[in-house]
Amino acid sequence: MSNPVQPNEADWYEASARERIDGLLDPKSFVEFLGPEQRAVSPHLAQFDLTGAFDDGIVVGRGRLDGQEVFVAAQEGRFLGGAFGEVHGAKLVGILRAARDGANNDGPRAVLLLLDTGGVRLQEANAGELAISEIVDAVVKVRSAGIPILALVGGRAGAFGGGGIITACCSRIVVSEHARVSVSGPEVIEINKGVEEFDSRDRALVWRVCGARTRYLTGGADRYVKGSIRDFREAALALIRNAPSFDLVTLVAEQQRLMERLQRFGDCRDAPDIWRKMGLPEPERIAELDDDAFLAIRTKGADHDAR
Amino acid sequence: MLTDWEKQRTERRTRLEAGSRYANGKLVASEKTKVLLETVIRPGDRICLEGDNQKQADFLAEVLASVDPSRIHDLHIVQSGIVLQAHLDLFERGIARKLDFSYSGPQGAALARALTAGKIELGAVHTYIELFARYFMDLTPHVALIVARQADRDGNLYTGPNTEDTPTIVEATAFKSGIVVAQVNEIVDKVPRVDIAGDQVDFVIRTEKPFYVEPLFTRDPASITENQILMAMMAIKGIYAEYGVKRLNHGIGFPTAAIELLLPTYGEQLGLKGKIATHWALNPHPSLIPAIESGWVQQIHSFGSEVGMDDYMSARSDVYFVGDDGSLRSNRLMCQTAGLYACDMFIGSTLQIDLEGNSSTFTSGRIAGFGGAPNMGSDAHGRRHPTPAWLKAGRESWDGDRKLMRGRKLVVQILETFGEKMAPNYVETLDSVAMAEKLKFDLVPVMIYGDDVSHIVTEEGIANLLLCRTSAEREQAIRGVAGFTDVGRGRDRKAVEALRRRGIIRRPEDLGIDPLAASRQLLAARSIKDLVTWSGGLYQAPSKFRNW
Amino acid sequence: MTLDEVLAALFPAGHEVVRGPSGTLHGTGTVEGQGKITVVGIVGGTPLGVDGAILLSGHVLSVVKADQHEPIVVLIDTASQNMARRDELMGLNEYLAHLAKSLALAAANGHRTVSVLYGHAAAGALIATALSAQSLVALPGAEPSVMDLPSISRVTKLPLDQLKELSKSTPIFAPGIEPLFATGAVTEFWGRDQPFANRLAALLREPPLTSDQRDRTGLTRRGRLLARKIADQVAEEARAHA
Amino acid sequence: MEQFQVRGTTERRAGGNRDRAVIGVNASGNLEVLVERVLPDSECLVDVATAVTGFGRIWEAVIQEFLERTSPGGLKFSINDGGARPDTVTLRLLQSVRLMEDEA
Repeated sequence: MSNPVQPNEADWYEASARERIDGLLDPKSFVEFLGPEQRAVSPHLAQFDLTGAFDDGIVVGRGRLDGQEVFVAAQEGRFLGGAFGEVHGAKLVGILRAARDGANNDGPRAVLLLLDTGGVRLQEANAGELAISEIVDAVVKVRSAGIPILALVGGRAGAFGGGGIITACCSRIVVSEHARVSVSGPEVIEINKGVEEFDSRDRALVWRVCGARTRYLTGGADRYVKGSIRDFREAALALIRNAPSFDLVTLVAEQQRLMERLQRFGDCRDAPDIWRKMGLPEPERIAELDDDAFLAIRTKGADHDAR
Repeated sequence: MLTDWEKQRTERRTRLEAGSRYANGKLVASEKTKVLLETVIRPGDRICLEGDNQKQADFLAEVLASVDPSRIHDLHIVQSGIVLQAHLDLFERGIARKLDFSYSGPQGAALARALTAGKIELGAVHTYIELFARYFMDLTPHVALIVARQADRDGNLYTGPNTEDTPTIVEATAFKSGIVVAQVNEIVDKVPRVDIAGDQVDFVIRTEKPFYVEPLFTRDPASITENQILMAMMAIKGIYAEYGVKRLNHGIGFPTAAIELLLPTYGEQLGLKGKIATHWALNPHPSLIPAIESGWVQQIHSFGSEVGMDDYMSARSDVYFVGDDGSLRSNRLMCQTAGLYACDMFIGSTLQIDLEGNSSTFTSGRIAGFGGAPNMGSDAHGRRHPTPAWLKAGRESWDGDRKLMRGRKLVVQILETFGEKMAPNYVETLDSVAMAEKLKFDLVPVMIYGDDVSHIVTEEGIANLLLCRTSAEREQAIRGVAGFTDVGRGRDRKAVEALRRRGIIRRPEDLGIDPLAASRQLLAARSIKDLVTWSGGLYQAPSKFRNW
Repeated sequence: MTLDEVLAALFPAGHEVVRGPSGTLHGTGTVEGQGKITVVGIVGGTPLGVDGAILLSGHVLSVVKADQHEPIVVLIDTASQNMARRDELMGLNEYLAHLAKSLALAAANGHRTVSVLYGHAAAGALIATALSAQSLVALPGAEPSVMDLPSISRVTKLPLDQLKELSKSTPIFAPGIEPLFATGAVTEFWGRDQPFANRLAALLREPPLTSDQRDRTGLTRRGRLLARKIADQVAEEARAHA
Repeated sequence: MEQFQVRGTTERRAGGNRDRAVIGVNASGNLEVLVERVLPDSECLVDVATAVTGFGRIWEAVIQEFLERTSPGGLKFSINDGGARPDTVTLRLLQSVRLMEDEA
């Protein structure tokens, strides 16, 4: 049997934020803004006896995607869970504002957000929360200016808390199997509401509730890719060509889409309940399929222009 | 005066008759379990409450821990694993007093506390084979409380893949007038295969919940570090290849998991397929799946099973020992014997190694027990069949008359220089020495004695202890691979360089390995999901390991 | 303050507000110089879940659709987002994002948006409601938070007492109105003695900001010293590399 | 948290012509290393910030051995450490030197 796991195919989940950017963009096209040598380190961590990161856990800059100018921001999910702090958040705010300001001149063709975050960094919770709100505002303005923003999610921290909200504000969302996109983390729900409500150690359940397959099949993600960096690149290329505009028509359609979801599936407790109602074959098996078999499932969920 | 030669048989009949009041044939309703146990067990009995390395007679343990201590007390527990809270409750509640066991794992700290508090009178901590041996000598159980997947109405038991200790326990109990009580998940008309014959089983109880099995041998490839990969590369090139090790046992640590995952990649590059690691005494490690699928492995016999591996093993009966029913048959005693006499190498981790090469997993406040490692990791002096690996190891250590040279087992300790929280793994004196003093043990617990150890592998290099001729050389060889620990920094640099010139210490560069080439990209699987993919979906990973 | 007190104080000239399901409300209120404006809200300490969020965004979008450009006031006394497996299964992140986007669209289409916080609001619910309007007014009793101190203590492994001590010297993590005011989240705080109706009328008379100035406010109030500078630096480098 | 510096004198300029490189992530049991070619060829410097206190002597030994082994003249190494073990520290330092040798 030949090796089914390609040893030299760079894997999104394994890669660092910098490796993801390198593999996503055209070779050697990336230029970093406020790079690690400028040492924009969080001043708030020392009082918690924590060392910082020279980029505060997020890499921002510009580069080319198949020759097209793009802005990119990548969170490092292994540094403090990729959480939003003051500097970390402001770097993302800054690049989004620059994208909007450049919309009419030689601004980027698109913005790529490589989210990998547990949400707000609690050591600087207020600054992180506010940054998330500022990012939501800036995302909307970039989209209003006609520049698509793609969320790419497939790292170990997922996109939780404000990260989940930012994800759903983007024009298009790409996920791979390991992705989780949610607001409250399973552990938080378990601590607050008890293990009967959500057993966070039942990892299969966690992914059925928050995971990529559930999001994709119900329309919470637009593209499901296999896990290599190249797969993400190809999806990003395809999606920036036909991103929805940000206007009343889109939001009314999203309102309709989200209402219908609640009407159809609002009484479901687990993902297979939803998949059964969707008429998908063998709903109990969907979480177990390999990626190729999963991608062969034809559904309407992800196929929409309402985001 | 007439001698009564049947006291035990009479006693057995009396107890059986008393117990049968609560049974319908051999079947006992689960709510009658407590009264049954209070009837067939007597104060002072030796009890084996089946607690294996993996599967647990958890229901019977809970019930036994809830019996009336005024009726049942002073029990002597003789079982391999002290793993469940209920096992310790027996002593806390005064139901049991004496303990002879082998492995404690997760209860190591609680066990140490109970010993210090005087709740337990400890016989000894054994290796598996050693305890099993004593079942047939001086620790024969009066009552065995065992566990299986299925039973029929005649008491025939099907254990499923986790056969483990059951045949050994039942052999010792049933043929010495003891009483055997089994908890099972299901009663069926006909069991798929008979692991334990019905005439050796007295009572059967169906439980509400399936018995507990811990996935002990699943190592998530995502947690393997670059340095563990470096150590694995050194071991493959510097030991497996050099000695041509074909028959072996692996411990359960991450460095050995890294070796398993490097066979189809790095091992392939070195052209070693078919030349090393073909026959195994090994639990069904999921991390060996890529090597099996790549055709490296000819045969594996297992001590126990592993959660999620059932379908995979059924579909790979050329490799595993599988019954006619299609499921794995494991057996701890047989596999331990295979490891002791038929393996040319044991390689595994430990928690501490001293300057003589003695190792221990007893660190302060934890009595972890031994399990099988001391047997796997010892040179069996009863061995008489030669293999090239065994002979080469023998040659390296032999100083006497070549005509009568005997071979040697390779016993390799693979252990990074520092452990959790920067605790040094290489020490002047094992923690177990102080612990033995404090708890007044007659014997200091040692996992593997230094004179059995042939090699030590750290991220700094390999120390070949076979080639050392004096204790001073051994000490410097160990210091010379102990990195930046106090022990490592205390090395005599000149002596270490001399050992290096003699090939006693070998660094990565001495083996032609670039430390910067030790990349996770070399792993045949980098996640549990990759293992599922390799298995073609046959491996069903336990939920706690999923990230999908 | 109770909801009725808040409504009476904000709209002494009258209001028609009805309670909906899931703690929501919607209707109109009369403000001097503006006439009838739109009022929506989530009240009664109800956690914001998918059901409440979709109702609120529905109200906001129908106001935008009507194209009258009147101001929208969002009344808030909620909790955190609804912590429930079912809400996450439905995709709560999309519902909260959709609400935030709807409020942003309203603002972009000429509706002056003001959120009025008079009770709790935390975490994701705080983002999707209070922080998603152009101005955030805090009334007496407002208790905004990102995360409570015991939870922060659990995650950061710092003892609660030490956190309390630390929060005296920095507004960067502690819950409550004062730290959030200092960091620039809160536009105005109206004390009990203030004429709410007049303040609201005055706020609505001000021309709306076209850009997000909260980081500048945080700098002025010395509660968030770095955010503006960092964002500007990144934007400058982006322009320099264009 | 603890911060300290180790200085060294070197025989030669470190190879390659990259100005700077960054490798690793400050995570539990791991570290990030930022290398900059900012010093005279005869000097090198390692600047450490570590979350774990009390292991200064081991750090010193690890860094001294690294400097002897590689003689990275002209390089300044800045480390944010999340409690990495010495073997990981050595590995990241070696990797960072290798990165500087790549073409710019």
